[in-house]
Amino acid sequence: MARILNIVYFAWVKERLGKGHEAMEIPSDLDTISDLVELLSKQAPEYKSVFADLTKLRFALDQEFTSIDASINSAEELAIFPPVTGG
Amino acid sequence: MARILNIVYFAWVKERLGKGHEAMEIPSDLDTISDLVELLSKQAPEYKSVFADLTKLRFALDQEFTSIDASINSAEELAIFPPVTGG
Amino acid sequence: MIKVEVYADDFDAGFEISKLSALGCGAVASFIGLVRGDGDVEALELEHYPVMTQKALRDIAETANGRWPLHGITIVHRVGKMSLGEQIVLVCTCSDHRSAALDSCSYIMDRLKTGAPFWKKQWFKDGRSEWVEERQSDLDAKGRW
Amino acid sequence: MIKVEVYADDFDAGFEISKLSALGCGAVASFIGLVRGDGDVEALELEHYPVMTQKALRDIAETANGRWPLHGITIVHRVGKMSLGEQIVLVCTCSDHRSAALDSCSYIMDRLKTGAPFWKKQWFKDGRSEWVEERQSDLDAKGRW
Repeated sequence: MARILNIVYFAWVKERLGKGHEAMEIPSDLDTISDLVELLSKQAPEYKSVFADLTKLRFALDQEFTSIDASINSAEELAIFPPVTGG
Repeated sequence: MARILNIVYFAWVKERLGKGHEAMEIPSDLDTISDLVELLSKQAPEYKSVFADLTKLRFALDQEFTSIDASINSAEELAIFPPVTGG
Repeated sequence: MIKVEVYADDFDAGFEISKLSALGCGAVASFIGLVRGDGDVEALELEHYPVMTQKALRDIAETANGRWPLHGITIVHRVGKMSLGEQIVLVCTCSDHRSAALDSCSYIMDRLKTGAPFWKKQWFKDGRSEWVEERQSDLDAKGRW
Repeated sequence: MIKVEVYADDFDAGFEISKLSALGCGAVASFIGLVRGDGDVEALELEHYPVMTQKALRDIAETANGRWPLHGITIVHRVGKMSLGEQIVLVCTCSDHRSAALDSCSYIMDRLKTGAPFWKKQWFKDGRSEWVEERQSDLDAKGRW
């Protein structure tokens, strides 16, 4: 059964994609964040451009920092953003 | 020629000597703070008692911390006090 | 007592610090980060990930609380656009011991720089804007704990 | 900008901190030491060596100023008798960099504990009083710089 994942973007990722969030239907055989990023990169050139250098991106699943190799499993929200620079 | 040295005391040194300062005529052959402490200890029992454990005392000459072995030279003021405990 | 606040308005650092001073411990340390005029910067904009921010800051505060004997921790972080000289963040800790207060305050700031979902954009006098990049010195600072 | 003040009255820490915040640097660190109720202590009395105090505090501030890139240092130290919870000392430093501000603030406190002519007497609830003894942890803290 396909799942719906909420994807949120921040900072220049949000600006360059022109949106802060989207809901996406995830194929049942999709495993990691990396797989999802690959899938998105094939969908449209702006994804391909934003995801071109993965060393510049960080990820959180259900509001916990994680690595691109993490399995999405039953997470409800994936966040994609540049390294944080607060404080 | 004999010099006059102003001696100031603080904290329990002052309390136990019953005075915060005194002017003392220093013999011309007196060299270090240690010599002076020895001289005072002979003068009266309260000095002897206060100076009994020299590890518990600290010294300043003309408002600069110094050691008991320092020469008094032409200093105008000697301070004798316990280790500092500010802040 | 852990207090974590994230909002757009300016805060009264003195008031926040005095509230921790009133807890009866002997040592209160604080750090305030402000917008500094690097080059032609005239404003800073802070974006964050609201659902995650509170949680991330609270986790950092709780880790500090487990590492040092603290009586209180206050973290206030602003978001939105701020002009030169404005306050961005306050971290304040109190303890019976000065080293616990000072070290935990440093620790929280170092962790916050790399572990809370905030992103800074610099606005320049000529109207340009630029996202601030991750700094190696911040990663190094986090690494020392 | 080095400011060193020693007096009997209480001080407004928030006001002092805000004056350094107004200098335009990005990082302001501060430490406040307060009278803590150790055991049956109900008040603290601070004696000092007036002619020497200003000089010793200024020397410490100037050494910090030479070691870190600071824009301002404020040291306020009270003397006389203070009740539980009252402020004793404030050290505040500002810099362009948070580690310089925080480290110099720690440094000044550590130096002040062992290198400025202040003596603390504790007053207890039963009327007794006792001079506070030098603490090995303060000597160790000074030694790490």
